Amino acid sequence: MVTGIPENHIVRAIFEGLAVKNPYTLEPEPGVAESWDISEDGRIVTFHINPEAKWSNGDPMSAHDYVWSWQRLLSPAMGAEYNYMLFPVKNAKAFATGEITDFDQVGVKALDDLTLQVTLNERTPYFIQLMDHYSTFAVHRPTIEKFGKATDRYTPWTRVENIVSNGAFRLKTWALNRRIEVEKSDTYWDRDNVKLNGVVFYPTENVVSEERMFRVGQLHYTNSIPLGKIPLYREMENSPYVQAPYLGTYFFLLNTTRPPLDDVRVRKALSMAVDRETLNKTVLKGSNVPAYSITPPDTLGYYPPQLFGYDVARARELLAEAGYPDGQGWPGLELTYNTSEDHRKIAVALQQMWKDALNIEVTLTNQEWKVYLDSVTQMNFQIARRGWIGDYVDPNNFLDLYLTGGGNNNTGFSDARYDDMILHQAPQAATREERFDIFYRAETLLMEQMPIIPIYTYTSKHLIHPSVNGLPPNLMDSLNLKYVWLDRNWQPEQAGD
Amino acid sequence: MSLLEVQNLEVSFVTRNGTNKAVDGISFSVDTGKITAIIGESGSGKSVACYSLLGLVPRPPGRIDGGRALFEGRDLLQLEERQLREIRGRDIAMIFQDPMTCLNPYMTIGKQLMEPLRYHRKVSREAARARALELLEEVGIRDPASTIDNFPHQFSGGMRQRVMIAMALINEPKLLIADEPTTALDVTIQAQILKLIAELQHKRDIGVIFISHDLAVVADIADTIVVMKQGKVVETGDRAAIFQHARDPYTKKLLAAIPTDSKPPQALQPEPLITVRNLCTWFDQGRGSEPVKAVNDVSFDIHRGEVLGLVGESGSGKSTIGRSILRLVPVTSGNVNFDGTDLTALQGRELKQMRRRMQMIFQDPFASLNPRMTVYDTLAEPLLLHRIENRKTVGQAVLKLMDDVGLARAFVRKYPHEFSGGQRQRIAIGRALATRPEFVVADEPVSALDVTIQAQILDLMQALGREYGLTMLFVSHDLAVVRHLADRIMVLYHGEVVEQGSGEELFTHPQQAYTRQLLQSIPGRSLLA
Amino acid sequence: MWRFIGIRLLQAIPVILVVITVTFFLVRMAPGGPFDSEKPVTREVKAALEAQYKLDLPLYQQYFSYLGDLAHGDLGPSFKYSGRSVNELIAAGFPVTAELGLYALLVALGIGCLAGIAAALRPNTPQDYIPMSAAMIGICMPSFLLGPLLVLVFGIYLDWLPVSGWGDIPGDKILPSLTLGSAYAAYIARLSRAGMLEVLNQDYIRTARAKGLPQWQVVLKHSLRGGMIPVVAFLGPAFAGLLAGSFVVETIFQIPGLGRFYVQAAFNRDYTMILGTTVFLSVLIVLFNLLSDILAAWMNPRLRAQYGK
Amino acid sequence: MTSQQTIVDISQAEQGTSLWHDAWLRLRRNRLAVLGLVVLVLFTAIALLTPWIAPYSYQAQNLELGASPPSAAHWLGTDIFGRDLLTQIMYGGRISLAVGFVATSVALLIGVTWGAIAGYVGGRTDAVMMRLVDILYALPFMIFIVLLSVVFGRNMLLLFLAIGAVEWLTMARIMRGQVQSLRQQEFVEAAISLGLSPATLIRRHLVPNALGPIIVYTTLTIPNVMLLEAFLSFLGLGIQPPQTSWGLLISYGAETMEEYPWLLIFPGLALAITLFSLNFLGDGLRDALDVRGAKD
Repeated sequence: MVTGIPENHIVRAIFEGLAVKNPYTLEPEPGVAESWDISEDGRIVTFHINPEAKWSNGDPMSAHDYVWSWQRLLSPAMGAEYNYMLFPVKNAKAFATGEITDFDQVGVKALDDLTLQVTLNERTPYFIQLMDHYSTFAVHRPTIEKFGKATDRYTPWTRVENIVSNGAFRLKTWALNRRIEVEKSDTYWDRDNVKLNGVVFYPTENVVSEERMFRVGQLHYTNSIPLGKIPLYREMENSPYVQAPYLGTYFFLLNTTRPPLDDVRVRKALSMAVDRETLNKTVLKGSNVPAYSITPPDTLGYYPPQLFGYDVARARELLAEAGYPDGQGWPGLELTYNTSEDHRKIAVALQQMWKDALNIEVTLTNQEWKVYLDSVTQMNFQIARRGWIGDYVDPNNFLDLYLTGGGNNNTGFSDARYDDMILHQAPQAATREERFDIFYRAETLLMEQMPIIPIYTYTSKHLIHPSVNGLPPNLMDSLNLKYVWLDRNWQPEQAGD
Repeated sequence: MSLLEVQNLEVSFVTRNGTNKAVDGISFSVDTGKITAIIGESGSGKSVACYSLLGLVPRPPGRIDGGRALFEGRDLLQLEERQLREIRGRDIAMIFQDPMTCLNPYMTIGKQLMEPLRYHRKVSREAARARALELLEEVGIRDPASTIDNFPHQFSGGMRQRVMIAMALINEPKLLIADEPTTALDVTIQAQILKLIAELQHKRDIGVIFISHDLAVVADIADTIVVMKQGKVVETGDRAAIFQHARDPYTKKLLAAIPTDSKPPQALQPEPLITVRNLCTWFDQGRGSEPVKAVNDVSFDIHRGEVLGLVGESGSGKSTIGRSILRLVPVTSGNVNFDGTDLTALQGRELKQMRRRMQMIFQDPFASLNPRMTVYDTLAEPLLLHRIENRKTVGQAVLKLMDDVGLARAFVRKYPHEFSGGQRQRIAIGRALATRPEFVVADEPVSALDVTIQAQILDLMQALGREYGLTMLFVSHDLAVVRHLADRIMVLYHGEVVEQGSGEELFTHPQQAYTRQLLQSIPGRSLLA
Repeated sequence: MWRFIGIRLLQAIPVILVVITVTFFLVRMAPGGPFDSEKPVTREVKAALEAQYKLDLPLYQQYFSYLGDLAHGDLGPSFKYSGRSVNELIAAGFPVTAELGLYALLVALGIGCLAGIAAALRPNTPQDYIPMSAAMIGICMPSFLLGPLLVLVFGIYLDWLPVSGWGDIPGDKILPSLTLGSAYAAYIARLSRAGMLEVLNQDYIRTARAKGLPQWQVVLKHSLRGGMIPVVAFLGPAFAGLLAGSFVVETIFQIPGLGRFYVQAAFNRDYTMILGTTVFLSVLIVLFNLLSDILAAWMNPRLRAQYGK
Repeated sequence: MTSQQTIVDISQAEQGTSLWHDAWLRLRRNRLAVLGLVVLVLFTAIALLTPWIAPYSYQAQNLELGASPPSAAHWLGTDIFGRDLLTQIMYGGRISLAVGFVATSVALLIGVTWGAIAGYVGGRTDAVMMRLVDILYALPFMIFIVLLSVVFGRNMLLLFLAIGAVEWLTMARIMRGQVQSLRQQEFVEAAISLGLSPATLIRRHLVPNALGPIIVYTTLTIPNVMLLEAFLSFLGLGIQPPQTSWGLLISYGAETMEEYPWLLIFPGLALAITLFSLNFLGDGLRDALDVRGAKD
C-alpha cells in the first residue's frame, strides 16, 4: 500500500485496474476488464475480465481476485487510507466501519471467474474512473497470504523478489531513496503495444535538483519545475516545458467559527481584495489559472459559477459594513501555511494585497507539515492554506468536501440545503446536465458564504525531453507509461518523478 | 689557530617597538680541546650570540649586524643556509637547557639519535643503530639495547640530557655548544652531567662552548671564562684568573652571589607553631596500581620565627609536604596542627580564615602570577578578599607592599610579562605577604632565577622574614641556598625524612650517605671553599 | 588500554539510554502522527492503523516493549515504508552516508591539513592569510549554497561532473564529497595551523634544526605528529557531525543516505525510524569520539603508555 | 626596568580591574581589528536606524516590477515581489545582528559557565555534566525544535534560546579543556591558597585566561547562528514574513541564483563582510587580551 502522488506513477506502471484512463481523452478504456455493462438505473456494473489478463507469475486473473482484494481494502483492520474509493458500492461503508462484518452483504460478486458484478448504492457516473485509482487495483492473494494475514501492513510481499503484479511493467529494482526500476512485463495482456523496455524512477524531494538533472540529461521527464525557471524554459525554442490544466484547486480555508471570519462580509472582503490575475502573472510566473470557486473549470464539462472578481472598492465597503472601515478596529488575523517556498510567496503577496487594499494587518505563520495538518484538522487556525487534487474527474469530488462535518471541511461551513443537494439531489439526477445544474447551484450557495478563498486552479508542469512521445498533458496529470515511446535517436529510457 | 674565532659579533632584534641590540660587538675564541664558558644573566645575549653562529636565530626578527665568526677558516656568518645546515649537527653540535622539551616526545630516542648520522653521513640504518648504541653506552645509559626504542618520557631528566649529549656527539663534531645543560637538573645529576661533559671533551679533544648563568657550575671544568653583561663582554680570562683575581665589578658581583655561608644559630621559641605528625600524602594512580607515596609518614615541628629548610631531589616529596600543610593537596592521613588548630579537619569559612595566616611562594614566577592581572590587581586581591583594606585604602596598601618588596611604585599598572623573573618573584612575595601571614611555604623560590637575582631575593626574604616575624618552610634542592637561609635543615629522600639538623651540623658532620652525596654535588666546592 | 575503552563504553550506556528515553517521549509529544495526511482518513481507519503498529497501547507499555525489542537489536518496523524494518532501512542508508562521510573527511583532511601547514610555515604572510580567509568563508558557507554553486559550475557550465546520484554515474561522488567536506576542511585548516604553530615553537624543533635537518624534514618528521594531534582529536566529533549533517548534501545530490531517511522520518513522524536512527547515530557518535580519543592518545607516546597500563 | 621611584597617582591606581581597559588600548593599535569594529558599529547603527533611513518601505511590493537587477531607483535591485533589496537587507540586518549577538551571548554565558565549572570541579561532577552535553549532542535537533515551536509558540526569545541551547555545547567543551589545563598552573594554586571561593576564582582567574579560543570560536559562531536562524525560520520557529533576515535572504537567493544572482550576491556580501569584520575583531581582541603577546 502506498500513498502520495509520485508513488502513484510506480504503482500504476506495475499494476493495472479494471479500466484505465486514456491519457489523451481521459475516457475509460479497457484494462483488466475488456468491457463492462451498466444497468439501466446505473446501480449495477458488470465487468468482463480479459481472459488474457495474467499476473506476472503467469497466474490468470479472475473476478475472485477483485472480490478478495476489495474485501481486504475495506477490512477495518487493514486501515486503508483510500478505502472510501469503494464507498459508492453497496454496504461498502458499513463493512469498512465495522457495522456489518459479513462481506457477502457488500455489493461485490464474482459471477464466474471472468465476470465481476458490482452493486452500487445509487447511480455513480464516475465509478468506472475509480477503477483506475490504485486503491481499487487487485492484488495477488497467494503472495500476500504467503507473508502474513491479508490485512497485515508490515509484510515483505512488496519486495522485488516477492511481488506479483499485473501491469504493463514489473518491478526490477527498488533501491530506497535511490531509484526504482521497472521493466516491460512479458505476461501483460497488451504487451505488444508496450513500447518502453523499462523505466527508471528517481525519488526526489528537491525540485531544484530535479531541474538540474533534467538539464544535464539525466532525466527525460520531471514531476515539476521551480517557479523561477518557468520563464526561461518557456522562451526556449522546442521548449521541453509542458503546462496543462490540472484537476486541483489552491485555496485558503477560512475558519468561520472564529471572529472576525464568522462574518461573511469579512470573508468576502478578503477574497475580493485578492488580485489573482496579477498574482498569477507575477509571483507565479503565469504558471496557473486564477480561480474563483472550488471546482476547477471544465471538470468533465462542468464550469463553476463566478460570483465575484477582483474588486477593491466593494471589498472596502464590505469590510466597512462589517465594522472595520478602512481597517479601523481590525483585530488582526493569522494566516497559516505549511513550510514551502511557493506557499510563502503567495502568502506574502496576499498579506500585502490585504494591507494595501483594506489596510488590515495579517500575520503569517508557517508550520512544519504535520504540525500544519494538526492545526487544520483541529481547526486551530484563522486562515489556512489548502489545496485539493481530484481523485477522479467529477465536481462531486470537490463539492462533497463542504458537507456538514466532512472530514475535509475544516471551515465550520454547514448548510443543510447544500448537504441535501450534494448527498441526495445530485445522485438522483437523470442526466449529466441536470446533475451539473444541481452542482452549480450548490457551488453558488457555497461561494456566497465564502468559507474558502480560492486562489488558482493547478496546472501540471513538466519538463519533457523532446525524444519522449506519448505523454499528453491531461487534467488528471495521468501518466500512462504504456503509451509512451522514445525517439530512437535519443539516449536510454529514463524517467524521473 | 683557534677552532672558532668570533670577532665583533653584533646581533639585534627588530620588533614593533624598535630595534634591540642583543649582542653588541663581542669577541671570543674557542680552542680545540678546551672548554670556553660564557657566563651572564638571562638577557645578557650569551645564548643569542651562539645561536646566531649557526643561523638558529629566527630572521626576522633577528638580524646579524656585523662581525665575523671563523670556524676552520670559514666565516659562518657569510654562509648560506644550505652550507650552514651541513655544518650544523656534523661539525658543530648543540645541547640545550631543558632536556624535557628538547627531545621530540613523539619519536623514540633511537630514531632521534640516528637522525644526524643518517642525514649527514648517509650511513645504513644498521650501522647508525650500532653507533647509537655505542654512544648511549658511552654517555652512561644503562642497557642501551633495551632502552634505545623507548620514548623520551620514559627517561628521567638526567638520562635525557645524556641522550642529548650522545645525539650531539654522534657525528663526532669539532665544536660542542652546551647551553645551560645542567640548569634544569638536580644538583646530584648536575654533578654527573658536568663530569660527563668534561670527560667526553677530554677524550675526543673537541672544543666546547659552555653557556651558563652560574659561575659555580663552570668552576670545575672551564678553561677560559667569558663574562657577558647586556650584550657586551666585560671580562675574559682563564679560570683561575677569574675566580681569584676578578677585575670587573660585575664579575665580582657574580662571585659574591654564590652563597657560601651558613646562617648563624638562633634560639628557638619553645612552642612550635606547626606540628606535623605522621603525614602521608599519596596520589592515586587509578584502580589496580599502587598509589605514589609522595609523602610517607613524616613528622616534624616548625617553631615560631624559625626557617626550616627542606632539601631533596625532585620527586622526593618536598613540595608536596608544603602543599599538604597548606591544604593545597588532599592529605591521605596524619595531621597538621597550626597554632592549636588541626588544619586537616577544616572546611569552608574556617579554612578561608586560616588561609589568611599561611601563604605560599611558588617556584616558577612565570606561572604563579595570573598573566592577565596587573601587579595592582594581584596585590589588591588578597587585601580585599580578607577585608584587610577597603576599596579606599587598598591603593595605599598596595603601594606600601611594592615598597616592601623593592618594586618601583610606577610599575603598579604593569602585567607580569613586563617584568624580569626576579621582579616577578618580588610580586609573588608581595602577594604572599599581603595578608600578613604568620607562616609561609617558600617552594624553590629562587631556583628559576639567575645567581645575582637569587642573592637579591634571598636577601629580601630574610629581611622581610625579620620584619614580618615570619615562620617559614623553605623548600629547595640547593643545599648552599638552604644553608644560607635556614635555621634547621631537613633532608628528604623518597618521601621520608632521612636526616635533620642545623646547617652547620649537616655540612660538617653529615650522618647519612645520601646527605654526603648531596654535599659533594655542590658545584665549585673546591674553588670556593 | 582495554580498561579505558571498557570504562568509556560503560559510561556510554546511560547516555544512550537517556537519549532513547528523551527521544521516545519527545517524538510522541510532537503534534501530528505518522498517519496524518493531507486527505485525512476516517477515525476507524486511523484506529486500525494504530492497532497494526501497537500505537493503541498505553505509552509506557510501548516504551518498554520498544526497549525490549531494542535489547534484541530489533528497531521495529518503519511506519512510512510499509514492509520494511528500521534495521533494514538503516542498513540501506548508512553505508552510503558512511561512504560520503569518509570521502568528505578525506577531502577535509587533505585540503585542511595542506592549507593549515602551509599557513603555519609562514605565519602572517599571504601564504597564511589566503588559505585562512578561505577557511573562514568555508566554515560559514552553508552547504545549501555551496552545493548548488559547485553543481552549477562543474555540473552545468563546465559539464565535467554529474549533478546528482551516488554510484550511478562515474564521478558522481566528487561534488557531494567536496560540498560536505569543505566546512570541515576549513575547521581542520584552522586546527592544523594552530597545532603546527604550537609545535614549531617547541624546543625540540630547534633541536632538529640544530641537527642540520632541512626544513621539509623538520616539518614532516618532527612537527607533523604533534601538530596533527588536535586534528585527530577533532576527527571523532567531525565524523559524527558529518553523519548528522549530511542530509542537506544528500538532498541536494539525491543521495540515498541515512541523513535523508532521518529527515524524512522526522517529517513523517515515522516514530520507529526516528528513534532507530537516533539510537544508531548516538552509538556511532560515542564510538567515534572514543576512537578519535584513542587515536589521539596513541599518537602521543606518553598518553599511550598511560592508557597501556 | 628602572628602579627609579615614581609617585603614582593613587586615584588612578584605584580604578579596579583594568584588563579590558588595557585590551581596548591595545586593540586600538590593531588597524584591521579597528576596521572590523568600525564596520560592525556601522552595520549596527544602520540596523538601529533602518526604520528612518531605509530608502523604501520593507513591505511595499511592486508585483508588476518583480525581480529587477540593480538600477538607479533600486541600488541593489528588487526581489520577486518588487521589494527593494537594499531595504530588505537593512531590515534583515536588524534580525540577523540581533539573533547573532544575543543568541551567541546566551550560548557564551551557558557554555562558558558550564565548561568552567565542569573543568574546574572535575571528577564525578565533570563526568555527569559532560555526559549531559553528550546527550544533548545526540538528540534529534529538528524534532526538538519543532516541539519547542509548538509547545511555546513562535517568538523571538524562543529563537534565541533554541539557538543558544544548541551552540553552547561546543563552547562548553572548549572552555572545559581550557580550564582543565589552566587548573594545573601555579597561579590558580596561588589563588586557592589566598582563600578565594571557587566562583570568584573561576570568574577572576580562569575565565579571563581562557578567553582566547573562546573569542575565536565566538566569532565563528555568530555567522553560523545567523544561518541557523534561517533554518529555524524555515521550519516555522523563527521569524515570519514579511520580516526577513540575511540567512533567509541568502537561502531564498540560493534558490534562484541563476535567474536573479543579485538576490544571492548582496545578502551574501552583507554576511561575508560581517563575518570578516567579526573575525578581524575577534583575532584582534584575542591578541589584545593576550597581554603577553603584546611585547614578545
